[in-house]
Amino acid sequence: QETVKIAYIDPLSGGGASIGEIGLKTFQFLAEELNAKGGVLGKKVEIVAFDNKTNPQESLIQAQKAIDQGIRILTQGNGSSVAGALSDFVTKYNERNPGKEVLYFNYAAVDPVLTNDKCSFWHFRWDANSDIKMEALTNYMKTATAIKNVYLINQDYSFGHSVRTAAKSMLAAKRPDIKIVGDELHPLLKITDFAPYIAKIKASGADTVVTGNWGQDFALLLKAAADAGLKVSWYTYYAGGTGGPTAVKQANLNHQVFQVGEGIANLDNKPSQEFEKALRAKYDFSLFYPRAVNQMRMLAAAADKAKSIDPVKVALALEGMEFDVFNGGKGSMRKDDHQFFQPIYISSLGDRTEKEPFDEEKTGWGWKLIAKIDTAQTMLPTTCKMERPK
Amino acid sequence: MLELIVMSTLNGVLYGMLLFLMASGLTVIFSMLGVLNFAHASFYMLGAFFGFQISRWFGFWPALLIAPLLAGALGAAVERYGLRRVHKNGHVAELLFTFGLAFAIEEVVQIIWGKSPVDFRVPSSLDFPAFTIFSTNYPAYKMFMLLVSIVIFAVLLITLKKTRIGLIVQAALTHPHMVGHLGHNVGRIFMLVFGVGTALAAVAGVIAGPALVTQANMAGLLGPILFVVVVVGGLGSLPGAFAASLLIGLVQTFAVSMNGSLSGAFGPLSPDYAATWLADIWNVTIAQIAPIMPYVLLVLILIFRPMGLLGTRDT
Amino acid sequence: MLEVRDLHAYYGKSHILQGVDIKIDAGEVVSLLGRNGVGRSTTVKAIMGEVPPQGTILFKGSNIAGLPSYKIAHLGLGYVPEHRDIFPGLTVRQNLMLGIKDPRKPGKWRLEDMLQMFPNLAARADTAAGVMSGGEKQMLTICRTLMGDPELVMIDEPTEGLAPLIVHQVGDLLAEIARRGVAILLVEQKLSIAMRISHRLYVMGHGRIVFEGTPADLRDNDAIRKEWLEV
Amino acid sequence: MSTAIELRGVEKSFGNTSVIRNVNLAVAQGERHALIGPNGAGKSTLFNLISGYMLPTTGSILLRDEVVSGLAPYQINRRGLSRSFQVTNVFANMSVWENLRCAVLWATGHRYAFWKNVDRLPEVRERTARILEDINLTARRDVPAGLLTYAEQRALEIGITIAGGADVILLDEPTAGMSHAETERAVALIRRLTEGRTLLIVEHDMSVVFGLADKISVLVYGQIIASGVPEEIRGNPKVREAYLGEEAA
Amino acid sequence: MTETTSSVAPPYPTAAEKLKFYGLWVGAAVVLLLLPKLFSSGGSLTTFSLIGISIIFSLSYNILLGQTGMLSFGHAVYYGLGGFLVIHAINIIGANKLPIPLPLVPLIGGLTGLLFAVLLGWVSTQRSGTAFAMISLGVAELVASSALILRTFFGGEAGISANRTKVFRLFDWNFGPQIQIYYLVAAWTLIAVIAMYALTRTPLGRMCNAVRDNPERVQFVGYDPHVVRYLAFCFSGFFAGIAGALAAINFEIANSAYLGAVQSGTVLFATYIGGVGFFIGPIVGAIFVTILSLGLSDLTQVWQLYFGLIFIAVVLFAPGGITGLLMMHRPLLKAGTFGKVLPSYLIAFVPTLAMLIGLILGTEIIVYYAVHSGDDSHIKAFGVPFDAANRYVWAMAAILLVGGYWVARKTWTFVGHAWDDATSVAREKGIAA
Ligand SMILES: Nc1ncnc2c1ncn2[C@@H]1O[C@H](COP(=O)(O)OP(=O)(O)OP(=O)(O)O)[C@@H](O)[C@H]1O
Ligand SMILES: Nc1ncnc2c1ncn2[C@@H]1O[C@H](COP(=O)(O)OP(=O)(O)OP(=O)(O)O)[C@@H](O)[C@H]1O
Ligand SMILES: CC(C)C[C@H](N)C(=O)O
Ligand SMILES: [Mg+2]
Ligand SMILES: [Mg+2]
Repeated sequence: QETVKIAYIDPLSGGGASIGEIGLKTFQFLAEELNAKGGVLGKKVEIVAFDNKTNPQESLIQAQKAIDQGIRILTQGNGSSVAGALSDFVTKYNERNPGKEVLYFNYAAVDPVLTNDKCSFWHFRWDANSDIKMEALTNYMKTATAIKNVYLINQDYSFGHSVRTAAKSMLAAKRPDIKIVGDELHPLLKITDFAPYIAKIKASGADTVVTGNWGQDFALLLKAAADAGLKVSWYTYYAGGTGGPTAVKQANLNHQVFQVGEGIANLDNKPSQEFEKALRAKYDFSLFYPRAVNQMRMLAAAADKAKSIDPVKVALALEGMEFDVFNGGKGSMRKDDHQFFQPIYISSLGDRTEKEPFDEEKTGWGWKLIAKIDTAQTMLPTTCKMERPK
Repeated sequence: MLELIVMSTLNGVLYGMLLFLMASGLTVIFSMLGVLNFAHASFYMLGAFFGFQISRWFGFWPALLIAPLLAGALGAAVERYGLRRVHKNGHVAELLFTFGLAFAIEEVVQIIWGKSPVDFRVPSSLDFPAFTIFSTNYPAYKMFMLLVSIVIFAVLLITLKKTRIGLIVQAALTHPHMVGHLGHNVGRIFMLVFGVGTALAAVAGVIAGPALVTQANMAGLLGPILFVVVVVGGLGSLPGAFAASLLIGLVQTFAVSMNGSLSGAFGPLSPDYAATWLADIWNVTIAQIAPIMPYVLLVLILIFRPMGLLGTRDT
Repeated sequence: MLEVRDLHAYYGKSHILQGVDIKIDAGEVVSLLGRNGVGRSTTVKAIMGEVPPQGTILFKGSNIAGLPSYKIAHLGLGYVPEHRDIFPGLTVRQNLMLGIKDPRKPGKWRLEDMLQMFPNLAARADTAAGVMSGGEKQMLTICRTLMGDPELVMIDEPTEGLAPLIVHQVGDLLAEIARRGVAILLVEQKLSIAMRISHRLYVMGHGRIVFEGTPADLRDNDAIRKEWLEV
Repeated sequence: MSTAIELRGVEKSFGNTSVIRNVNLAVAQGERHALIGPNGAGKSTLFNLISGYMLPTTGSILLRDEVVSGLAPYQINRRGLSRSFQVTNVFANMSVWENLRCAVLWATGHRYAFWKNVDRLPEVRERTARILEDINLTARRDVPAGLLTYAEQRALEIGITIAGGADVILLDEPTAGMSHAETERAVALIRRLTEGRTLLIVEHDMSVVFGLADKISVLVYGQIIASGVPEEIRGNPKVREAYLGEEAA
Repeated sequence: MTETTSSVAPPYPTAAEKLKFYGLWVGAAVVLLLLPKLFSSGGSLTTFSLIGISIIFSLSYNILLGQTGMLSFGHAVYYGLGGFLVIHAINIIGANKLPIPLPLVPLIGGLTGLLFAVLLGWVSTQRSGTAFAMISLGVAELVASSALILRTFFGGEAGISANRTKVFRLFDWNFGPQIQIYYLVAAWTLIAVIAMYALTRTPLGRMCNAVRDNPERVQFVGYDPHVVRYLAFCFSGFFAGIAGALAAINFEIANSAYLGAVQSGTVLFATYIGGVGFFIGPIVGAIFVTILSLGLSDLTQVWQLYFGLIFIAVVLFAPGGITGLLMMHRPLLKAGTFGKVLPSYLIAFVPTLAMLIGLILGTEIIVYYAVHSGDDSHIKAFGVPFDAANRYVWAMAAILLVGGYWVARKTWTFVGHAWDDATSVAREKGIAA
């Protein structure tokens, strides 16, 4: 019996390994789920892991290796820097090897450029791009009158830059009274102690910090804040990542850390809660990538629709596809730029009520829903001009 | 402003002392055995993980004692069964040996403790703010780190000055046979030095583990900077390493605290250059280049004062 | 005191020592003569364990063949190698200090005595030994080994590169060492000095001892001198 | 007759110990000049100064009437002065042949050439072969220098020194550690190789000194206390007291 | 005079030897030509291309380490800058339709490497030894970090990319398919290897060796060791630039990792493991390390552990590198005594292999329990499936490991004896070992 192989190309060693491994386990869990339901078009799904060490060039070597093994679907998420290179590679590869096309499913790299100027027919993104998230976040911040002085701190690479530029322009438009008192960029995954940055934030008199930091760059930032007793509100993209909740609890920032994302465990939605329970029963982490669930389920749906697992046909089937997303509500894969649109949620971490059954990292604290932005409100325009196969 | 200066000085000194804590072992090994021990940071990591595990079982204070002993024993074994055999093939061979070792140690740590950070906490007896300035808490644990660094500095300095071991090792670097003929057991001394050096790294690990992250990639983040400390300070000079650690800690911390850039000083660049490399240079802030400061220092030192800050030997 | 029986040694596979027998009694001065390359240095190296020895080496009754050299040294055997091997980075004083095996047990040679005996060394006590002149280095090595208080010293070509006057002085030093009850095994090139201070002489040829006797015996034995020593 | 090497008021001190004190010395072209003196007198230091390895504290050094103090060793070498070392100083991992060839390359004008095949330079081959013959190491041509016996290494050291064809040669204890037989051979070799050139030699072996030198200078505590033809020196009481001792008389 | 010369100097190569020598290169060219026919899968073409690049890079590194005795921690700087410039060049050539065909583009990389070596080399090569090593480390970190700051030129973390098919075409080769890239790399590899070999045979090449052995003495035969080191550094930078250029053409991307410590470390590894003492050493090392780093991660999850252990083993047991190990046998082959050691090798091989299998098995079982406990215990390591939860498998691993070690130790002493015999016979026949 034939299998549908998906190459998982993400860091499994080095600084990014901790999140890369969680992603891998999530996908393996999802593959098992699909297989239990009979797989894709009756074929078993298998995730094959490739270690890219968060390095664009290494990713291309691994992608090439995957293709050489006959794999036609690649998935990657950790790092927009890698994503850009991979998308470019896949586009060129498909152009030069007609009939042997491969698809690239992006589950987490959110640099907007990937579905704008540098969009590609072969690239599909299930995560909301950075601009969409910032739009949602600033819409909420607009209403929080307590915010006066905002400090931006981000990782020095494409994603961090897009968070920073979007934050600046959107805040300026929506809340011109807010002052940006700091705008910091720091090296990606290289800082061991954020104390100097915290001192700077403190000295700036900020009451709010906006950051796209992820992985250890978030956990360590919060840890340093906790040590120094910095009390501000945090608007984040990835506070839920490994070590994040623990650090938030340590800093005792009860419902002062906000996160924008496409879902949380504590949504009042039966199926996703069931899924969360099953995942936690097996692994000691919570679902960090709800979009990966959508991605895998939509792959199965698209293959069904196309009655084939041929990449080109699957791609065409995915275009414009409507889908009931994992956390509830409607989503759709926009044909113009292959960006998936779905409801976006803003949540905060802290004490739970009985409405929030799940805690995070055994801290006792959990995510509480603050605001929901419907799919329609997240539709930002795109500049993508896609070259499609004839 | 004053607040930032005071805080940065504090943070800088602290970071510097942490560097020293790690670099002291490397100085001992590097200067005495001439081994560029690329696995030094790995022993630092082992110290942190051993410390984590032992403090789970017996508490932090026993861990602070046992973990370095374990790591030191491991280091001694590495010297005895590995490095010693490689020694005669020269420094490059030794260096690659430790390279390989660093790889292996990292993977072993990942196998045992996983790739995600472990929850290594500051002991509750030290988990309180030592003092508060400018409404910022200064954790007692950091004061403790400072104290340990200084104690280690003092103890090492005294032992190095007062014992003959330093002399014997230095002599053995050039003429190991001769040292043996004079009745000194060179092998045992090398083993001891390596063991002590790695144990020092492990002390740093146990102490820094709870303050920073304890994760399988923690070694890679600190490796090269330790060499910078040792070389800038001057090979073989412990006070030099101390001074260099402080210097680097302060320089880096202050650089982070500064927002100055050419565009800040001379006004924004004309938009004609917006998409050129000139714009990059124009707009980069001092804070952004903070991480490369130590290397600038290294290159400058090697060009203008090759023996390092307080060193006597030419590298 | 030292008795070497049927000593063999190899460099790789080349058989350098082919059964050397030597005996030295306490307090005795014995010279080992021979042409370049016959294996005199190798003999002392083998005794010290720098070259793996095969055979029996009894020192004060116990077999030391195969022991690591630091253990041999602790038994009271001193060695001054041919290439001087001073520690160039250390000062003269530090070099001398390293000769002391156990700082808690002072021996009969003291740092002060040494410096007094060799004013050259005293003047440079705190300079790096590496920059000393060739002759100064030679003296330093001998002194350094004496600091370890050996009962027998093996000295390999101590007068190489020394000025005639100093050669004489070294001869005096050796005599002084012997007077203080230390046995000496002297490996020499210069017949004159060996003849002057030795009680007994060995002549080596092709990895074996070819002659044994007193200086007077050797003086009388032209054949041996012609065949195994100089021209 | 012009001077090959001339030292004018040369002094050298390390820190505050002065090792060479006001040395004036002239070695005539084509002369074989021996420098003797007690250990630590500063003979090797003087060589280091002349060859550019060290800088004199004061004073000047002239090579064929041109001031060379302050030049780097390789610059002085290019002006025709070559020296050997008291401690053997060869290219240990290279074969005897290559050792000698390296010493020939600059002098034959090939310098840093990276476009010529070194094996196909006839004049280099010829010269190297000649020197190899001269120092009697033909049989050891392909042996790495580090594996030669001590005496062979000393011979190679001399070979390297003269290979460049310099016409001023400085030899620092060339026969140290050699047996009598070997010493004699070495002396003959040196005599032959330095025919027509200027030689400045340091030796402790008086038979070598008296057998070879046209002129002798005696250095004691960094000062030249006597200078003259061998007979004068032998008879000089100051020299006897400071250096020769009674024996050598 | 000439007569003495011919009897004393090493003889000129005979016609037969010359034939053998040139035949070797021609043979290499033919092999390179035919290789894709023998291994035709896409994977092997990529692998071969990477090996070719790595060969040039390692050989260029050995100009420093092996030939001139300079340990560099920053050789990737010249490789990376070559790569970056080539990416820009391809973009410029494509955009302006300049008549420069792709096969000439690596030269741009080489010249870039050369230029930066010329600029940075003079101060770096002032000293040798540890000082040089540390300066190279500092310079490398500086350049690599600056690459992240100068985003317009270096493209930040993501790097910059290009499309190699958009440049001027010759003979209708668009260099899209990997096979065309393979031939491009192969041709350049051959050229670069020949050039670097030739370099070792020049006066400069010889003086590099002299500087490595004894920089002090070099000064007294008329050479300035600093200049020698500097020139070697420049050549090394040039060839590293070519390697970087080929890598850039192969991947069509250059990012800051090209310049980084990992890249510099890998080339040091490859060169040393191959053997710095031989010209072909780095070639062997490049092949070995490339295959290892590409293949090992497919065979086992904890590849990094094996990677580390393999290096430790090579450093411990093969001080002259892999080539050194092989070359040790040359005198035996010449003397015809290789047969004496062969049987002992075969005897030693079996228990050693058993020991290694036991080690691997044990490691994988531990990994299974430490990392994947709960998953299916039927796992695969190095392509061999087994059941990690099976007690018999455990026992087997233990027996193989302990027993293998015990027996292997004995057999290795055999090897030692056989080796001694064989070499002494060889020596008696006058063949130096
Ligand atoms: N490390 C070595 N490897 C191989 N052969 C060696 C080594 N050391 C010495 N030999 C050889 O061993 C023989 C004996 O050497 P040894 O040094 O004992 O001679 P010696 O009698 O002390 O002469 P010398 O007057 O040169 O000091 C010589 O032929 C020498 O070439
Ligand atoms: N770099 C230096 N620093 C300090 N002192 C030095 C230095 N170089 C040499 N000396 C000292 O200068 C003096 C002269 O040394 P030099 O080597 O010239 O003596 P020499 O005449 O060659 O003696 P020998 O005949 O023993 O070789 C010695 O006392 C030596 O210790
Ligand atoms: C895994 C994610 C945190 C990656 C990040 N969003 C990026 O675009 O680079
Ligand atoms: Mg000898
Ligand atoms: Mg001298």
